[in-house]
Amino acid sequence: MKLVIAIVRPEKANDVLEALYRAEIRGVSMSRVQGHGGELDRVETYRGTTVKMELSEKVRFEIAVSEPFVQPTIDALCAGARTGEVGDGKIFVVALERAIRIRTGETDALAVTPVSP
Amino acid sequence: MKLVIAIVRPEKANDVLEALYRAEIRGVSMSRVQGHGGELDRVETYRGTTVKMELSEKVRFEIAVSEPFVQPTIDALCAGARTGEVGDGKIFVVALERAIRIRTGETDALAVTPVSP
Amino acid sequence: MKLVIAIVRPEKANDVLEALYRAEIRGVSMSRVQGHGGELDRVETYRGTTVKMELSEKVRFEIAVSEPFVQPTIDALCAGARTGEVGDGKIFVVALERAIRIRTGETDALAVTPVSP
Amino acid sequence: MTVLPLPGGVSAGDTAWMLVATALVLMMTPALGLFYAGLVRSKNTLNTFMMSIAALGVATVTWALVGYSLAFASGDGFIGGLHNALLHGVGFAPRAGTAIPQLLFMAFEATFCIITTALVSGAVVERMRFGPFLMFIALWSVLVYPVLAHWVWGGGWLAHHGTLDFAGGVPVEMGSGFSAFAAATVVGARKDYGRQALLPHNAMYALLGAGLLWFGWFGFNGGSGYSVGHPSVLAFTNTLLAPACTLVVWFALDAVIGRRVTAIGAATAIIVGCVGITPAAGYISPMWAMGLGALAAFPSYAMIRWRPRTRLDESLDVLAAHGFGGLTGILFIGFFAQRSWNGISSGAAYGHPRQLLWQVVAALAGPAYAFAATWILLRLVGLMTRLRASSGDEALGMDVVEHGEEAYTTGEGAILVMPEEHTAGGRRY
Amino acid sequence: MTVLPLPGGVSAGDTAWMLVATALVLMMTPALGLFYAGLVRSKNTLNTFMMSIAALGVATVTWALVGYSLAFASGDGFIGGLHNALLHGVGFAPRAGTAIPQLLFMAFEATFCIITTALVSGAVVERMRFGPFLMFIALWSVLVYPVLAHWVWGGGWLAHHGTLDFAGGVPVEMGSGFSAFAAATVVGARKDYGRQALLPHNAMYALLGAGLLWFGWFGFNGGSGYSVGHPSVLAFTNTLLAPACTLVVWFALDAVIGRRVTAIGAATAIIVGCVGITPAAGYISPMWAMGLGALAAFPSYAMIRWRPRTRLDESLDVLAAHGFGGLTGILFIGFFAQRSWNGISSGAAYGHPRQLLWQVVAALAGPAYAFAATWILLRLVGLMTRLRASSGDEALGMDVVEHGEEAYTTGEGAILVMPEEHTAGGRRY
Amino acid sequence: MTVLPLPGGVSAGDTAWMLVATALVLMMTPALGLFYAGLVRSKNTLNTFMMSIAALGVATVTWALVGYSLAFASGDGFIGGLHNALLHGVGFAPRAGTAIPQLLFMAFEATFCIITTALVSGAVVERMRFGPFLMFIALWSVLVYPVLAHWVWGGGWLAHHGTLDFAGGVPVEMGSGFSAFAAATVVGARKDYGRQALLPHNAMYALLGAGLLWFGWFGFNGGSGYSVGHPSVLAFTNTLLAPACTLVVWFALDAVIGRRVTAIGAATAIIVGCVGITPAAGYISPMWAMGLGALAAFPSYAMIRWRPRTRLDESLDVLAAHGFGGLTGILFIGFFAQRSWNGISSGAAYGHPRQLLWQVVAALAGPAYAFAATWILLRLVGLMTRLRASSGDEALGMDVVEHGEEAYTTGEGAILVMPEEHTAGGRRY
Ligand SMILES: Nc1ncnc2c1ncn2[C@@H]1O[C@H](COP(=O)(O)OP(=O)(O)O)[C@@H](O)[C@H]1O
Ligand SMILES: Nc1ncnc2c1ncn2[C@@H]1O[C@H](COP(=O)(O)OP(=O)(O)O)[C@@H](O)[C@H]1O
Ligand SMILES: Nc1ncnc2c1ncn2[C@@H]1O[C@H](COP(=O)(O)OP(=O)(O)O)[C@@H](O)[C@H]1O
Repeated sequence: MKLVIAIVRPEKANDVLEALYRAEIRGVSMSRVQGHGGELDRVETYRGTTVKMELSEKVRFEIAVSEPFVQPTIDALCAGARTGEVGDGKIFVVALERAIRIRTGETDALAVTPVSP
Repeated sequence: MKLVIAIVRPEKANDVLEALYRAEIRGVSMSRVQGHGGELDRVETYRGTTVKMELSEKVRFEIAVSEPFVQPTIDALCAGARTGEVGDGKIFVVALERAIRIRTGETDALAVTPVSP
Repeated sequence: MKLVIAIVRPEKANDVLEALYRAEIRGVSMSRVQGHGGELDRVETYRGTTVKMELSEKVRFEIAVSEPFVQPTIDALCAGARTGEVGDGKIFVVALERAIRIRTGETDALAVTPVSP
Repeated sequence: MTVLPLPGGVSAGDTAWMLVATALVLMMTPALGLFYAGLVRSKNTLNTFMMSIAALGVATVTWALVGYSLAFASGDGFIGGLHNALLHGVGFAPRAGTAIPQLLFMAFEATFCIITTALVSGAVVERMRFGPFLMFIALWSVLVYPVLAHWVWGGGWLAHHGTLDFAGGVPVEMGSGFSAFAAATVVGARKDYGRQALLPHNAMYALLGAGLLWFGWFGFNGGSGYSVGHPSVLAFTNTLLAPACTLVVWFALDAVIGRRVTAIGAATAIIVGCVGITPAAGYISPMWAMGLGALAAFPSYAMIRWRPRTRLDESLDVLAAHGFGGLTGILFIGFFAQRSWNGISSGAAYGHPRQLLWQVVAALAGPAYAFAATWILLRLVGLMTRLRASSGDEALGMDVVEHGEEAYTTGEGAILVMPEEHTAGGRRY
Repeated sequence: MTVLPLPGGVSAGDTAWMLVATALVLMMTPALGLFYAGLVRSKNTLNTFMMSIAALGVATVTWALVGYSLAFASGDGFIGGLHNALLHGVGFAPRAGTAIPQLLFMAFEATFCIITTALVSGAVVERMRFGPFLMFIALWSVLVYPVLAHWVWGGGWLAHHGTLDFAGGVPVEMGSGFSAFAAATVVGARKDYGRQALLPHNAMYALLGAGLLWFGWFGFNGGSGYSVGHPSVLAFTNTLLAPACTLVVWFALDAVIGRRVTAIGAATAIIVGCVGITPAAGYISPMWAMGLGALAAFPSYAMIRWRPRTRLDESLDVLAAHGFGGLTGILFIGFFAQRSWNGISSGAAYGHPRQLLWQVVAALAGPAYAFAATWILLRLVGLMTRLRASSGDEALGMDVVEHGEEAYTTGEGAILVMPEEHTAGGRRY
Repeated sequence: MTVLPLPGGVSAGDTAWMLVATALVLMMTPALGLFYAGLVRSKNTLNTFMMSIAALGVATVTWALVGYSLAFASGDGFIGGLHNALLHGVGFAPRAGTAIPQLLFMAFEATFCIITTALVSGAVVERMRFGPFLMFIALWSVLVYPVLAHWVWGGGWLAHHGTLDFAGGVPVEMGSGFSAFAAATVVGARKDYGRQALLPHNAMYALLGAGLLWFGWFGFNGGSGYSVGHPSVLAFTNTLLAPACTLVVWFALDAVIGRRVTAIGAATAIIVGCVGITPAAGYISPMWAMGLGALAAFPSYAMIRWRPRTRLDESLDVLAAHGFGGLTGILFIGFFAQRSWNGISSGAAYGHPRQLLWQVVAALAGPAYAFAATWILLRLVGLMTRLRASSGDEALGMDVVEHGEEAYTTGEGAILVMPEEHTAGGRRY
């Protein structure tokens, strides 16, 4: 199992969710982050105070998947998030030792495949 | 050492904190996330616009623990977060190579056991 | 490659960013979290309701770096975040199996070094 | 000077002021919605505000249909008649005893019924279902408020015996406070009450709301003289002085007892001060008004600290702020009213103890009726439908459950439903 | 009583009320900015509010320079003359037909031009560039609003034929609504419109904004009689009754059709109700006002549900709320105006069918002119400069792109630019 | 028409308007709290708002006790006497020179003292401890504001020499601006000032706050004629025209110098425009008012851009907006006042250079006294207790440290403290 972490543009979040959905990745957690990378800084002014904004809004996905789903997940993320402009973001893959579904105590592969309603 | 990541219901966050406290896990970081899993989507309407809300509010815990504490942490998380309804969330365990306490530079086991005031 | 995670004081966030910048670590993601550790709880009162606030505001950095950059990153984080008071925070290092730059599909080392504008 | 002819007995100056006063009091209800919404958790923000909006709709309609008539049409000592129902006979001719058109008088009084109805919602936020709430306020605005208003202003038995209530200590303040008490008892506590901390999600709403309420209260008290004459000017000025003193005393109490001066405490103090002076505004001297403002802080402060330790989840402390504040003001009149200032009657301290007697009677009868009537009405509604949301829904939050909306959305994870699916989607839910 | 001598023909009472009414209507524009800002995504919050602020600046200036004169100076049936341009001859002497100084009359009418101009922005939020928007409103506030105002209030052809429009069904409501329609057509839809869900980021702004707008509307309608006489008192009271009924009906429609009573729906209902009664406020009986309030809910509700399924991204539904609401009110007068209440004229239902005729004419001519003129003006501006932001900028958000600010900042990642770099920084950008 | 008899010399129309004006000015203080709270970081939101709330409590009480008397009771050229202390002799009889009850006059002037006191807080937000702040404003509202008010309105030396100040250029605007200057000097800069970017956390508060302040300013300037006569109507209208011009000019300056029209700039422009016209409102023609509005933008704009590059952390630019704006207005009168409009006196441009002289004197004396007196008072308070929070507390934020609250809480991590532990908890802290 792997834990796939992706940082994407907020305006692409819904496209990513859709791509994941189509790839049948059902379980995901998402949060807002701010990121710095190759993007240009923005200059903002508040009364007499001028600032360089080094961070831009991003959305972070965290997805635990069993081996067979790793590549599909990455593909879905790229498909949903790519615009080709600097700032599209990154995907990080980390080894996942254990996964537990709190509701049932099921572990690992079982835990990461949500029940369908 | 392990990094234990847990996604739980927001309304359970305090119960989880309490459970962790009792299990003598003192150091934790927490953040708000939105998650999608087996839960039913909500339908919401804003004027003429009707939407399916695929994400529900969750809280994410991140806890670095030394080996002996891994199981107690998981148990505490389950104890605090379980309701038995779909949507209780997940626990993910990742191997932690190093941990450093910024204040002192202490590393590893030492770093993850907070000083008691 | 490693994924370096750091929890620091919000008021130190900008110092950390500066330190990272000087160490030539260009790519970082950041988010607000709440943490509990050795800090004293705050007591707050809302009308008749008195509460102990067990969590304090922190900022979480997530930085993917190639091996040679691991130590510089850690040093920069410590340099930027340390005050010497309880509550300075932690650094966690996790092994990173793969990194992908969404825009280009580049992987690993390449992926984590942003283009300079 | 020239003034366009107005129908006999109507004063241009009085009318000008009463138009403004009416608008000010109407504005108080959204301000209250803001104040209340700040004191609940974010998942219940809209539902809380909507309870005030609901009062703006429902209570205005019931008032025009029958409420006004039941309160102000001549009737018996208990309740008014129906000859002004459907605004029959309510026109441009001045309301007896005033120099303003009855139509305007009716509108002014309508705003009182609206906000009083909205005030009661503070007791049941975060758990009561919206449907039953609508039924409840429809009944309450017809059977509770107008009765109390009739007693003191519509020629009812208290008015007849000389109870003094300038701007609504009985119908508005004690009326809402003790109705809230009853409502909290019937609806019951929030599921996590007393177990978890249920905190205000936005103290800024509470502060701004309190500021706007104070602003509106100048119309509320200042307009209750229906003119620009002495009583109004006195009431208006006292509405500035009294809450300021309450604020200062509250600061002191907070500093001494709570160790810190709190912002939500300050917002509360403003309300309590305005409430305290409400019944007495046009009857006591400015200096006594300052005294009353200072005094009113104590009972409400004590109640607000004590109540959360009980099982009574009267969530936004309407009883403490309005019930107790109104009570303090009503009784204060009995002691310190001064004919030299109000031209009508004096209190015990100025040689007229009987006044105190009838203030005490009002302070007993008003709360009793409000509590009993509300308790019965809610029980009745409870027989027809479930009053409160399931604990699952309560956990999810009333905004999503009752209104299908969130107060603060980021579009993430929101998938547009197209017309066709739409209805499907709707149905499926 | 004593009243300081006022110049012949000026009434103290009327003046007092009109001062307040003017302030109330001015307050409506920031309230509208709040209302609108709540309905857009957070990255466009400030830009949306700034469009209303811009109207406060630009439209006030154009009004003082020429707008007032074009609307109210005697001219031909289509437009007024220029002899009041630069406020020439606008002083303390009463405006003909009123008992208030012309200076005050001018200020009161200015606030109408301001808010109408601001209303139009609802059609183009989240995508139109700020510069072109400023040009547009400068032209619009001179060439569109004053013309429509002249038609019904400045001695124009509609006034001449007896069209009744108490507080602005033609110039304000239909004027803004159909101009918004045209603006949305010219500027085009937001890039993600119809593809993604574009949700209100803060429903509390919408609720509070609606509450403050209702508050201001008492000055808007109540002041349109320019006095404290019958028409004003009637208009004022109807402004309380009608929106309350709209609210109740909207609740019902939401419950039945949408399955849930929504908060943003309620905020919308308040606006629709106020809009509906605007033209009729001083002409119909309180009971008919309640009827109109109830009736006005239907066309707007239907339009608001239907419009998003079309390609017309008239983003904040100005056409549905103001265009349709105003239309309903204008026509309603034609049926139910009552001379016994307004002292001027009756509608078809009371034996005067001709009235209906001229209401229908107004309901055709007003929208036609507003739509056509706005369409042409925007095309012209479009020839000079790009009307809308690039899709990249639209994605980034108008606040950062157009104003270099964010509505809600945490200082993180904000590096102070020192004077020297500063200009550099600036230049580099 | 009939008007209920009022005591000799009281005008119904004037009283009606002054009741409203007073309520409007009172509303300005919470509006200011909102405006200021939006300009600070979220961790200091409540503390910033509370400084305005504190003024509502403290300054009202000090005003009733002695402030009013020191300002308006006859005394010497420097300060008034004490015979109106404790509101002695302040009743329904008209205040000399007006046709409104003195009680109302006192209330109206009280609201001026309140907001001026609150304005000063802008200089010390985010670092000054709340206790010392309370002591400071108690002293300031007795020893600084009333003195300046006496000079221009209470028969003081400036009034005696004919300085014109319609609504408070000296006591309110320059008084608060230069007091803020002194306060910033004594309290010192925030620990991260000039090192880190300290950004406004909610620009929407600033925009809404500015809108509500403008609304209130109509009562502020429009009420300063104490009547509905010419001066009030003129002042009222100018309060619409001048800020609109400031806004337009500010847009231009922002576009040219800052490259983008900013929202916080717009909010600031509204304030600056209202400030600029304040002293001149009832004395200059509408066209000159537009000129003054345009002109007033420049000095304030320049100061606001320049100040942050200095070490002077006058955090919310009270000096730039109010000090400079008031100064501009006071001097402007000296040139462009017109007897033909104000019936009192003309400025240099209309053949009366002496007027300019006394405007200049006021523009020197007012600031000098405000700065010096404030500097001394704060030093004195500083001798008694620490004025500012420790840098650790400053980092944590004043809301938690001074008030034990957060503006925006999610209940997470909040453990309910039960009565028993409670006091314990409290004690331990
Ligand atoms: N090394 C990194 N570690 C963590 N997050 C990163 C890293 N590099 C980039 N990011 C995140 O990805 C976002 C986009 O990266 P950037 O380099 O700007 O664009 P691109 O990937 O298209 O070159 C950044 O804003 C940041 O949030
Ligand atoms: N594979 C996954 N990766 C990351 N987060 C997940 C994953 N599966 C579920 N989650 C998180 O757990 C939450 C609950 O999971 P869900 O499957 O709905 O309930 P349950 O675990 O009871 O079946 C989701 O909302 C999401 O935040
Ligand atoms: N074991 C842990 N796992 C995750 N986060 C932790 C852990 N220990 C501490 N933290 C984070 O670090 C912050 C500071 O830690 P704390 O122990 O209070 O200070 P110090 O590191 O100076 O002893 C905490 O608020 C929490 O957010």
